[in-house]
Amino acid sequence: MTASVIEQPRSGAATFSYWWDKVGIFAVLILMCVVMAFLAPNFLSVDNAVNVARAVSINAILAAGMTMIILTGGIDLSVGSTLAVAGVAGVLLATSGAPGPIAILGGIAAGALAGLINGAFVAWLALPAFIVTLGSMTYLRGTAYSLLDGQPLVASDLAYRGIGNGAVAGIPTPVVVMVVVYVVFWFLLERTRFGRHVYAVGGNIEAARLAGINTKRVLLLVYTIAGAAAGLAGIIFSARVLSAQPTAGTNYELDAIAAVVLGGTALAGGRGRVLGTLVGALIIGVLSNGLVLMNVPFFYQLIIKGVVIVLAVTLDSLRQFGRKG
Amino acid sequence: MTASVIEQPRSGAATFSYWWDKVGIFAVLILMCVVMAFLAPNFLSVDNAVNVARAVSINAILAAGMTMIILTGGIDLSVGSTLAVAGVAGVLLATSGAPGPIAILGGIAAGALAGLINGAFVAWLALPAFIVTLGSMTYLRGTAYSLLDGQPLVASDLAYRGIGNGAVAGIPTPVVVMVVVYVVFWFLLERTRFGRHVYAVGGNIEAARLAGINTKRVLLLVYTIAGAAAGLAGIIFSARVLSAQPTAGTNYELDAIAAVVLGGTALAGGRGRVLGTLVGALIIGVLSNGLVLMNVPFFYQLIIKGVVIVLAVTLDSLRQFGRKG
Amino acid sequence: MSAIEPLLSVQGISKRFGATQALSNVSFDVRPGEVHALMGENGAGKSTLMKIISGNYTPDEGEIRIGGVPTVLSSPRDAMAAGVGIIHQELNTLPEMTVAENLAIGSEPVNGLGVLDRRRMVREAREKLDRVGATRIDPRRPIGTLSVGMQQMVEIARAVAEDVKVLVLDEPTAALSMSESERLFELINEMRDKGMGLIYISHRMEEVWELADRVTVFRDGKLVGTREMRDPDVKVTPNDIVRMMVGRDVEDLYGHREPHTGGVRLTVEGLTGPGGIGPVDFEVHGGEIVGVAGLIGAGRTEVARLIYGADRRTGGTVVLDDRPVSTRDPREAVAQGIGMLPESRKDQALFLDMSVRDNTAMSTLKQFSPGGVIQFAKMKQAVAGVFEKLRVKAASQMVDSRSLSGGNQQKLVLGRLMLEHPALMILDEPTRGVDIGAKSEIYRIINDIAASGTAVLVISSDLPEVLGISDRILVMRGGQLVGELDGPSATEEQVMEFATGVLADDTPRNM
Amino acid sequence: ACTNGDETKPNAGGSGGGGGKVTKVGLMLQDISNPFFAAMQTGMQEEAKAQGFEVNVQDGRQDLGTQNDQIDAFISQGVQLILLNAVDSEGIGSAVARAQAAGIVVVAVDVDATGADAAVTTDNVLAGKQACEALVAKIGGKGNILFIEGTPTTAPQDRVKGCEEVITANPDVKIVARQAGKNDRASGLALATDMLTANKDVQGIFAINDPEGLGADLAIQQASRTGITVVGVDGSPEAVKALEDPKSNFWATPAQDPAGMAKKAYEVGKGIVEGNKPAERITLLEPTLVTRDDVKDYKGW
Ligand SMILES: Nc1ncnc2c1ncn2[C@@H]1O[C@H](COP(=O)(O)OP(=O)(O)OP(=O)(O)O)[C@@H](O)[C@H]1O
Ligand SMILES: Nc1ncnc2c1ncn2[C@@H]1O[C@H](COP(=O)(O)OP(=O)(O)OP(=O)(O)O)[C@@H](O)[C@H]1O
Ligand SMILES: [Mg+2]
Ligand SMILES: [Mg+2]
Repeated sequence: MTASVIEQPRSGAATFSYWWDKVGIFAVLILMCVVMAFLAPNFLSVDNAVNVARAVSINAILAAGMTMIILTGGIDLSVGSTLAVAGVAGVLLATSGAPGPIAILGGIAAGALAGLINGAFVAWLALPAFIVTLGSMTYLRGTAYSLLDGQPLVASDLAYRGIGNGAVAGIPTPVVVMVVVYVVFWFLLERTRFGRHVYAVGGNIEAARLAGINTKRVLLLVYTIAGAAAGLAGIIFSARVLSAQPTAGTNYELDAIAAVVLGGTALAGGRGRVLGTLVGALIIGVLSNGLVLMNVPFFYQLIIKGVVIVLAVTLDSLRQFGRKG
Repeated sequence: MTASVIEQPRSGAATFSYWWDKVGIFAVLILMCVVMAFLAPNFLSVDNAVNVARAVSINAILAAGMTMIILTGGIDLSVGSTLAVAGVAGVLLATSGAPGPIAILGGIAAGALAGLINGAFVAWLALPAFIVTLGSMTYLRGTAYSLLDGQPLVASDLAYRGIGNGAVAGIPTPVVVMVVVYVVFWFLLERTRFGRHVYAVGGNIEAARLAGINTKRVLLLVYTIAGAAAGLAGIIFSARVLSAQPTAGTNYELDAIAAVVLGGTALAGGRGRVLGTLVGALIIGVLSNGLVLMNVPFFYQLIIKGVVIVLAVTLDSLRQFGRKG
Repeated sequence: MSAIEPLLSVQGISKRFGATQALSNVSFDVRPGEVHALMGENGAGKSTLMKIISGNYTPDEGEIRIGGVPTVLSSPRDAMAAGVGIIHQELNTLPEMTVAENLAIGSEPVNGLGVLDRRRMVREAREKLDRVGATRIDPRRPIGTLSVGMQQMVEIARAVAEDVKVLVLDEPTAALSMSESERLFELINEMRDKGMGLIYISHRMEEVWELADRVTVFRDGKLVGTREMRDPDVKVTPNDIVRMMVGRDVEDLYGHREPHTGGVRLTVEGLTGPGGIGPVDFEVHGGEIVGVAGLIGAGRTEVARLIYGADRRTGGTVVLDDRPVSTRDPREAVAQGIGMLPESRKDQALFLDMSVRDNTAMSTLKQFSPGGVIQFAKMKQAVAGVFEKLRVKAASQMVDSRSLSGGNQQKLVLGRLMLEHPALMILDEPTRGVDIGAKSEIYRIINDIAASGTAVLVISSDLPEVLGISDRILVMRGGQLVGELDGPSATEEQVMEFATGVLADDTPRNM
Repeated sequence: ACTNGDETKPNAGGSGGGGGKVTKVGLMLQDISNPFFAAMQTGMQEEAKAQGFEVNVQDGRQDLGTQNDQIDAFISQGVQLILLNAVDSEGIGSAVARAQAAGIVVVAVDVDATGADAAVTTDNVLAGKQACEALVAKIGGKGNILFIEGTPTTAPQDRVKGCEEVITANPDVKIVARQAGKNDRASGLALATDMLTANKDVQGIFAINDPEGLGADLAIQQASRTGITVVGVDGSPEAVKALEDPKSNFWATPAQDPAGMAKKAYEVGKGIVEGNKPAERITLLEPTLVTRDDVKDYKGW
């Protein structure tokens, strides 16, 4: 055959692996829900579903930004600290009289600024994201403390309390915000030029540069957007607890990264989907919720969570073997 | 043969950058010591030097194992939890009547086992080390708690208390142990075939495999050795605090990684030196010590530490620019 | 068939990758003291079979016999132990390690105490390098700082130094220029004379003609046939082989060109770069194809990268269509109408985990995304257009570029450039690893592009190619332009004289 | 536009209408790895066994977000009573309101919580006061002391406040350095080691809890320093051991009764569910100082 453009029909095997590729981790989520439905009292109730969604929302929003960063081949250990700084900024603004929307924007801007600084080091100095954000995780935490002089700041009538505790048509506002964030991120990553550039930078940064992509700008934008997402998460957090907490978000980066990886995004960059991350975040959320409902002592919860994380990526990797072999 | 390959002689610049490559971060350490000598009361005293060395020893031992893992292109987030499990194992053995050396070996073995399990997932299933050790960090922490039923176990007359609190010829035992560990790691990495294989696996695992290296065995060994090092650190920790603490080592992985990266080892693997890591650990130790001596409030300590980490790698990267240009 | 027991034979091998049947039921062998050439279009399954023989892949079906004994090879180590060595198609070096360490990897010399003997390592490296004629590569230098061609020489040195009975060479000369290739051929002949079995894969017909005792052709994962090359009774012609490979004749490989050179489009004056490149001065006219020849390390790639802005210029001017181009970054070069196909597709051009569609459109996404939002239908149509022209073989536009064969990957990158419609197109080794059918298509396309008025600069280590397609040939040596020849009338000898700086009548090339 | 409606409005009748029965209790602790809270857990589990109700214990791991989610899970689970040991007394307020809106009685334990129906707490300010009074008395009313504080949560901060009151009242006692640890032995040891190096003239150390204090005690021993008195807070079993150990520099600890506190909170909560509100919203339990001199009379947790 003298080969021309052959759109070979998608074979059965390809369709299956294509399908499994998309739903693999989703199947794990469903499985987990089924197990919990049997084992955990009241797991299957509307109230509890709402609880899970609300509990997941903050991690899911962090993880959306984290997905974008990991897609570029980076990582952001500072999201938890950024969340704290943004919450502090939001509460400080609100308590000093700013109207709700301004305080919200202020918090998001604080997060974006923190992300921008990370991005500058990663993009311009080509420093490893891991160490840059390890540093910023530390100094941002210090900043959150020092802004509050080490004390939580309570604001019972926070101007933007609704974003943490309100509801829209019965759905908690944080959940609504989370859905909006995912729609935006999905659109950015899957439907825009910027999204293609994100994947390209993560896939092969040298090739991206030679293809004429402004890789520095892409990285800068990605870290800034992720910072803004962490800022938004910080605003929601502060609204939920009606206060600025300097310790807010401690260790949240690990849950966010776990959600991203469970969702099938490769840590090496260039490969993954933001909707997978949402599923990953839900897996973690369902697991935490179910274990509490089942009254499992907390140290067994840790053991189970750790084992489930490893098993879930194992399952996921077997799927990829299937694709290769 | 008609002219084929042209060799460029090693230029003076190459020699300089070679030299800077070796001492660069060491210069940062010296600088920091000079600054501290001026600012921190009693910084320049034998007592304090001993304190710094003793305080650094645990992180340095963890970081030695971490260096080996990072050289293979991996990472180990579970070292802190491994430290806790090993300390618990050691104290439980000792309090149940085992002689000191047996308890010490038991703790190290517990660490090695934890590392072996990490290694198995990384080597055989080719899972990303980040997520495997994120999982094991969680389940090992749970294990440490559950072995103690959640409570610290105090053992004031611990059989092996000397390894934490003793001294050999005036030098604290933990420092002696640390030095021995570094000599062993240096020898393994620089002077043995195994060491070359570690670098090869981190440099290009596919090339290493095609060259006939048993990459799976190398990975398995590396994680086991690093686990054993974390186990040793756990034994020292438990001897220092004369108790088994389920929360021991929380977040220590970050300090260990920071030491490795400050020491010039590339997170991507294949490039770095274990002695650099020792310098990196000392930088962190001197900084922490100096800030406490100066009685800096802890949230400013966080800010300073974070900024110093970022600046130090920036300095280091400028050195590498020098090497390229 | 003959009394000679093959050193290695495979029977009924099949291998499937997801939806792709890479090999179906093929049998193949290599005898002692022969060079068995393996040919076929890109994606025919040659490398896959070699990876099976060298223990890198395990076959789905079939049997491998080594010295007549059925053998299971489950890792490269097994294959080495069984005496099978391989030079892979893609470089497999450890860039951070020195040349000596790379050469020793897997068999590092140790002293009696098990401690590494670095001095011996360097000494042995020196010997291995000298053996393949790479006398001036410093074994203590990190291999990542060497050019692709030199790294390939190191790989060859490593493979031939091993104690092997069967050596596979998967396109070893793709990154080499003539003199290195010549030395390699001498080595191959020596090994054949020693009774080794060699499997040689190449898309360069003249090399196969020079070396092969037998030629086997694959197509679409199936065996088409084997021809004896040294049989005086049966005269095999290159066209016979080509027909077996592509199912048709490829006449006039380089195509017909009406030289329709227009005015000057590119002027390079006093261009200098780091590492002793330049000053370089030359012009390229619209519609002209200028070939750049030279040995490896001559600085051809470097000049291209300086023009494109991939590296920083240290001096000189570049003028395109009377506008000075200030390219500090490839982004600006693309915007100003310069397109470049980089030397190493895997490292510098491809996004292996992205779809072939995204790969192809990556430099021109703006065309398909007014306001930043991608119009997929438009993009699909444009990509389908270039795929049609280039005859890209891909399961669909949505498969990862990783799944394409090397030649098809090369076409994909060329397709990316075509979508850019550049005023100046720089092609660095455009047909490296491309099969003969695809080569002729690429030449046709280059001709078409030039015919549309584009200025084309082609860097190539494949001398017949440079001679075949260029209107004018520039020759580089040691970072300088040392000669200029008229394309249609130039000879290999003339080019080599400039390239080596030696009057060369002692290097005859038989075709 | 997305902030209409407010989930946290308590329902009209307030929570715990009365006449209910307690079958399921949720106990939320800020950090079970601290023996103090672990003792609370044990006490509560014993009580549950004795009285025949179900108790679900959750660890907040020092994270307010986690505690928020745990309250929501308790709501789904349908507990009647939540015994809440909050990471932050005010930050938990909105979650408390959600629980109450679902008809659950919330009793704060050890740390008061905004909006809780009742609270059973130790007077942490008093505990800090007692500790430092003992310290100041021991060092003879003058000298230099070190502060080893804790995480920025209510209880440690109240103790610091109490101690500061005593120091202010004793102008001859000076705080020469203060650092914040992580409420555990290791950070007490590490911080005290460096603080002692910087300050050669030190007579006393105040630590916000026993683990930090005992870590500081180890630091003194390792530095071979003498004449330094250490006080902690809690009256934990390890502190008792130290008080009995002649080598130790540990001098005093205001003891609390964590198990007793949890049981008391359960009683109060049960009362509210059954319709008997306590007279005072806050039940304050006073700590009792235990020193080296009277440790033999202390029965411990
Ligand atoms: N790892 C892989 N995953 C999926 N498909 C693969 C893989 N390796 C090879 N293939 C497919 O198998 C077929 C044979 O590829 P192979 O590399 O053997 O071709 P080749 O004959 O060596 O081609 P070339 O001349 O371009 O090197 C191609 O269709 C290729 O796309
Ligand atoms: N003597 C040398 N030793 C090692 N590396 C060299 C030497 N000379 C040049 N190089 C490097 O190798 C590359 C070779 O230069 P360049 O790629 O421009 O040459 P080329 O003519 O295109 O040859 P090639 O066919 O190898 O690409 C450059 O990046 C240069 O830094
Ligand atoms: Mg091939
Ligand atoms: Mg080149």
